[in-house]
Amino acid sequence: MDLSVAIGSLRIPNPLIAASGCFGYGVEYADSVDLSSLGGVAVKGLFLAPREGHVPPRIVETPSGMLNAIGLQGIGVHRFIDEKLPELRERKATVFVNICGTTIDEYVELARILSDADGVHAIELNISCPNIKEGGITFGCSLPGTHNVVSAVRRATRLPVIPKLTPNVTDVASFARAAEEAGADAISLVNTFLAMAIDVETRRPKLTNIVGGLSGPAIRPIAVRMVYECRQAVKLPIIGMGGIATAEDVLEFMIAGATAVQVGTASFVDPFIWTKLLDGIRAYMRRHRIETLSDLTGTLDTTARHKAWISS
Amino acid sequence: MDLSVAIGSLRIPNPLIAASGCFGYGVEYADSVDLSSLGGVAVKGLFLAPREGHVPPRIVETPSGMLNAIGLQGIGVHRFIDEKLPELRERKATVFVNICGTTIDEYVELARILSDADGVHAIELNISCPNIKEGGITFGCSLPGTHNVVSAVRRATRLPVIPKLTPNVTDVASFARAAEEAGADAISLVNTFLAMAIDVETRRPKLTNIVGGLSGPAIRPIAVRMVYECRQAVKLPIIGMGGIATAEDVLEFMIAGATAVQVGTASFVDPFIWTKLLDGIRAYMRRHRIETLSDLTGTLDTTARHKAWISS
Amino acid sequence: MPVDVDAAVISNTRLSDDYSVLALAAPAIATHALPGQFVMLKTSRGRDPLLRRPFSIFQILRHDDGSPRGVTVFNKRIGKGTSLLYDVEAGARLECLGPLGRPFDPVDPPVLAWMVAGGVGLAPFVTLAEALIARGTAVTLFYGARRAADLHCAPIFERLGVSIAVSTEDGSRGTPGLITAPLSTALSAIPASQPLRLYVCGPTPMMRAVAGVAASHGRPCDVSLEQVMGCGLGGCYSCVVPARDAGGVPHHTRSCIDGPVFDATRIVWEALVH
Amino acid sequence: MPVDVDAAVISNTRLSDDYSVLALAAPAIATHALPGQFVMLKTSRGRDPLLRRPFSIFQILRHDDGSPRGVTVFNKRIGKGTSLLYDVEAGARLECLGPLGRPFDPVDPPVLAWMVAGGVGLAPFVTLAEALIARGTAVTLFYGARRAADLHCAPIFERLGVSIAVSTEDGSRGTPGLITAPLSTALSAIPASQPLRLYVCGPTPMMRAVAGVAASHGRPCDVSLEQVMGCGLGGCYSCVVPARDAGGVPHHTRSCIDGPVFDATRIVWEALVH
Ligand SMILES: Cc1cc2nc3c(=O)[nH]c(=O)nc-3n(C[C@H](O)[C@H](O)[C@H](O)COP(=O)(O)OP(=O)(O)OC[C@H]3O[C@@H](n4cnc5c(N)ncnc54)[C@H](O)[C@@H]3O)c2cc1C
Ligand SMILES: Cc1cc2nc3c(=O)[nH]c(=O)nc-3n(C[C@H](O)[C@H](O)[C@H](O)COP(=O)(O)OP(=O)(O)OC[C@H]3O[C@@H](n4cnc5c(N)ncnc54)[C@H](O)[C@@H]3O)c2cc1C
Ligand SMILES: Cc1cc2nc3c(=O)[nH]c(=O)nc-3n(C[C@H](O)[C@H](O)[C@H](O)COP(=O)(O)O)c2cc1C
Ligand SMILES: Cc1cc2nc3c(=O)[nH]c(=O)nc-3n(C[C@H](O)[C@H](O)[C@H](O)COP(=O)(O)O)c2cc1C
Ligand code: FES
Ligand code: FES
Repeated sequence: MDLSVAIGSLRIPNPLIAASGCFGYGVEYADSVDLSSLGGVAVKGLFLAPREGHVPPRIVETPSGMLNAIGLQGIGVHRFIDEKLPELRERKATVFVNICGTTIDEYVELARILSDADGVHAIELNISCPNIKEGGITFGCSLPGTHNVVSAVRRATRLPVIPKLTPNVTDVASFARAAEEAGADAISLVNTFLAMAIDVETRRPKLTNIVGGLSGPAIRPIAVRMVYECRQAVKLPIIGMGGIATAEDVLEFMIAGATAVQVGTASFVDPFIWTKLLDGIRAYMRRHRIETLSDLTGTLDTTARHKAWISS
Repeated sequence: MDLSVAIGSLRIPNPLIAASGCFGYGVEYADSVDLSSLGGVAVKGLFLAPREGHVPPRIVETPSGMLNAIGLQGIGVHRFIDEKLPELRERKATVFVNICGTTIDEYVELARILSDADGVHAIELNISCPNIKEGGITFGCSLPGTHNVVSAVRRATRLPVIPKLTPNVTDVASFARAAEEAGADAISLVNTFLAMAIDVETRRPKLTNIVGGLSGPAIRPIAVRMVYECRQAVKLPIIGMGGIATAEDVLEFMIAGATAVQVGTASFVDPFIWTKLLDGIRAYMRRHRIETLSDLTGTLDTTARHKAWISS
Repeated sequence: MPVDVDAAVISNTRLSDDYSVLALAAPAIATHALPGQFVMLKTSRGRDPLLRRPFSIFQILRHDDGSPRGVTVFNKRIGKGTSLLYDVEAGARLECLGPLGRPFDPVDPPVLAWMVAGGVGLAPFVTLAEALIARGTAVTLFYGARRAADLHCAPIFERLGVSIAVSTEDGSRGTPGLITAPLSTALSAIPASQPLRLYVCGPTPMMRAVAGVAASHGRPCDVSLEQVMGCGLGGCYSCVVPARDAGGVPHHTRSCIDGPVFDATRIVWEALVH
Repeated sequence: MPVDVDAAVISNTRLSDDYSVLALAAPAIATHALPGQFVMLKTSRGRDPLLRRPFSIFQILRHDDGSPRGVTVFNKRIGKGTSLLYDVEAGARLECLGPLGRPFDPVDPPVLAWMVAGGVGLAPFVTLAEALIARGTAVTLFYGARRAADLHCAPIFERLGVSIAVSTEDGSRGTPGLITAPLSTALSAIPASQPLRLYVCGPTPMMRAVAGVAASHGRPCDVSLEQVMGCGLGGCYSCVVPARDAGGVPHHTRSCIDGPVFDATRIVWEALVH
């Protein structure tokens, strides 16, 4: 059985990527998870400089989901390259570096720096973090903004460039098209949904940042729909995510149109989820006699089983 | 204790309204729920003519939520007035009629017809049903569309006009403003989120309609954020909804900025939810020494408790 | 008027790997339940699974003095909610809403009552058989299953005095094949002058086939349809089936309040999704 | 390396309306647990509540032959997850991930060990006391609670040979008021030449106060901080606390892997959110 999939020129052993912001820099998990057995590790969003992020509380649980407003705390790209990348390289991880900037120049500089580093396999352009103003969301909510930042980064690096789209827009497919036209190698979606929770006893927001991003199983049906819409709009490989917690969920995203997936929130609940997902995918492939997993991508059958029997 | 709230010129005994499409025409519940004890009943979306709706399956459960693609099956406005309205009047229900059209003229005609009917208290303009093409979503996703349909209906009726906004847009507050400028008496939000679910064994959509609308507790944090955004954008009363299942959830929406709320999906799970919600609200008012419930609306305290102690 | 009972689980008897009989303390529901009615059960206390699940009322439980104690449901494990119910232990509590839906209309002698059940479709027939036998009506059960191991609860019907004809698809018990074959044979053997009504519950293709057999023999036939239900009370329009109204015009009608029991001739079978 | 055990609940002993001791069969965790470490417990089997909850390892359970059998947690009911745990019955299964976090560093004689606990902050001190006593270190427990009824488990410490000083805010047992008062008195009574280390766990304001007292007496002090935790493994950055690095510069550091135990002088108390 062949579980490998191709994200542009990058072939990864299986479609399971640890989602950015949900797996630290990967090294935190190096002793408990075989990093080389993952399709890849998307490391926590990095700016050029270190950042301390938002004042806690930074997360709050919601029905079948959670809000986060971490505020992109991070060590900055230079310390990442010096302190984390060597271990990731040694552990043979496929590394997707998630980058954030305030200006196009910052994205371009991050991409240049990372292109020169040994052990970086792809750049995920975070233009969709909902809970900080400077995290590129201004690019991610504007079609020209998306186009401009993607094409600038595209010119600055030989690495695959993967803009990560926000779901907080009216027509996500138009952003997929903008990314494609600007030369992206793939797109990833969805980042979190802008949301909030209130402590009714104190009448204060539960998060110090007031708003945060909703992730987890709660959002899965919306994320699947968005992947499906993008699949029809572009030819680019899609990395789908949003609430994946079981092998069935992985398959659902792939059938909707994803080439690979990321798993975030569910890996908080079960850090050893990866082998369970792989086992479940293999069992499905056996049951359905699928030799090559990538054949599954975009195979949703929408020919109606039942015709409307009455004019509606 | 005063639980009554005002939606424009309409004062209702408490803020709890049964959500459109989730309570039939109200009469189905007349024997088990005292309709006059509710803040109101928003009846199922009505077109001018009867409609048969979509081919089943029409719903599918998702984590802490559900998708629906009912397709606005309904008996049409005339049969509603003849067959359902008399009983609603007799039961002393406050009736919000949710109307859907394909053209502005249809909305206007519906509003005219309903203005002449005895026992209709407000018109909820459904311009946000995500799972049919003709359900006004083209109005609901365009600012001029929203403005035009609201002002046309506004001119056609003396009843309060309450456009119901879709959450499937980048900036819901701009739609609230468009509604306000067009003369709406209030706005209601959110309708459901466009979403989908796939049966991985058959590789077919779980809903015959392919996509459906996500409702239930899963979406609550996004809906609360949208109510909060609209509260800051407009002065209109807001009827908030999306995943309300407990008294705490009602209070959360009110603190975020809602004057009243609607409860949909949770009333499927517990048809007798109404007295439990009222009891919970009363207990909260006692605990917090609140005499007038409407004082709670929009009282979210966003003055940060904690200053960032380090530049971020 | 339905009531919502936070019912204690009295027992959960596993009949096989996928069938169990769940007994619930719910006197207020047991008091008013009619044959063919159903309850909506919450399968867990959290919000996942969110919605209740519909179940036929299988048996009415009574105290020694005959007063109503509760109901049982005949549960077949097919997904998330039914698996949770299969695993439930005595002492747990489940929210149980009912009784709901349009019941069967039991016939009186000399009309014969033939009940036709496929798999878990057996569920509504214990209470119907009791009601029929209480009226003195002669009752026969035609019971089809995939294999002998899936034929449950025959003794309950035997004790009530119900005649039983059985078929299995794999031939491991009774007539091999589908239940429609022995049913057709039996119908052909009955003189047209003998009044008779069919009551059917099972998989949709089976009900459709039986409805066809009934029609070809000119016999009245009631079917109990199983649709996905969001609310059980007429609120959501999720549970619709294509049925003809009095004028013969087909409409989507709600099976939770207009059914689940329908006259088979009202159903537009070719349009019924399964 | 942490392991995830689908642990059977051996027992759940309710101490009061809101406290219980939950015993879990998890030998693989018991084998490696160190004092002050914690586990992440899934409080239900569905997806609501979604996230695990952190709990200090309260006791190590052993078989008669001394081999590790499992762990207990000292559970205080304050919300959804802890209520579910309070209600859990023996026989249920809970996913339990651990051991996690930086443990306490037990001192050796002649250094004295003074443990200061507020409320449910008692949880990490049974295992710490055992480790200290095994080294021959003299141990004192200062234990503060709101009222006498909230002072649990003193006998466990007495049996281990720990000296106990108690305070209650309502004066219903021991010194009236906060535990800092008797602690300050006792610290003043000890000669500076007598080496001593404080170990503290409790509500944040109490830990901050004790850290202040320790500093004013020039005593080293370890605190075990309680932050909301999404993952417990360093993945999510939800659990950060403001701490000074070696150069004295303050940073947000993850309390799940850099803590939960910190040298009190590293914490920027005025910036710590509670
Ligand atoms: C009036 C009525 C009476 C019923 N009586 C009984 C009974 O006595 N005993 C019993 O075991 N079952 C009965 N059912 C069916 C039962 O409600 C379903 O099996 C149950 O809802 C499935 O829940 P789940 O969470 O296990 O399945 P899910 O995990 O929700 O779904 C698993 C699969 O089953 C399908 N499914 C879900 N609901 C139904 C349904 N209602 N009919 C057919 N397929 C469905 C889904 O589409 C999905 O493919 C009855 C249904 C109705 C409408
Ligand atoms: C390392 C560590 C060890 C712990 N050890 C124990 C222990 O041994 N025994 C014990 O009973 N508890 C312990 N806790 C606290 C315990 O994890 C929380 O009480 C629990 O997560 C609350 O879950 P809930 O679902 O009941 O509350 P929720 O319903 O999630 O929340 C209820 C309220 O409590 C607040 N809250 C949630 N989590 C925490 C937290 N970690 N600290 C403070 N307030 C919180 C919420 O903000 C909310 O206001 C420990 C926490 C940490 C970080
Ligand atoms: C705590 C947390 C931190 C996150 N940080 C980032 C980040 O730094 N960069 C990014 O692109 N996405 C970030 N995300 C979004 C996730 O990568 C992912 O898009 C989202 O959570 C949906 O997937 P899930 O439901 O599987 O978690 C974060 C999510 C969470 C929950
Ligand atoms: C089965 C179903 C049918 C609905 N039909 C309508 C409708 O006819 N008109 C409308 O404006 N909204 C309709 N809605 C949306 C609800 O009124 C409400 O906006 C949404 O479900 C969010 O609230 P909830 O999470 O409390 O259900 C429907 C929702 C459901 C679940
Ligand atoms: S189940 Fe809701 S209308 Fe029938
Ligand atoms: S709890 Fe996730 S980083 Fe500490």
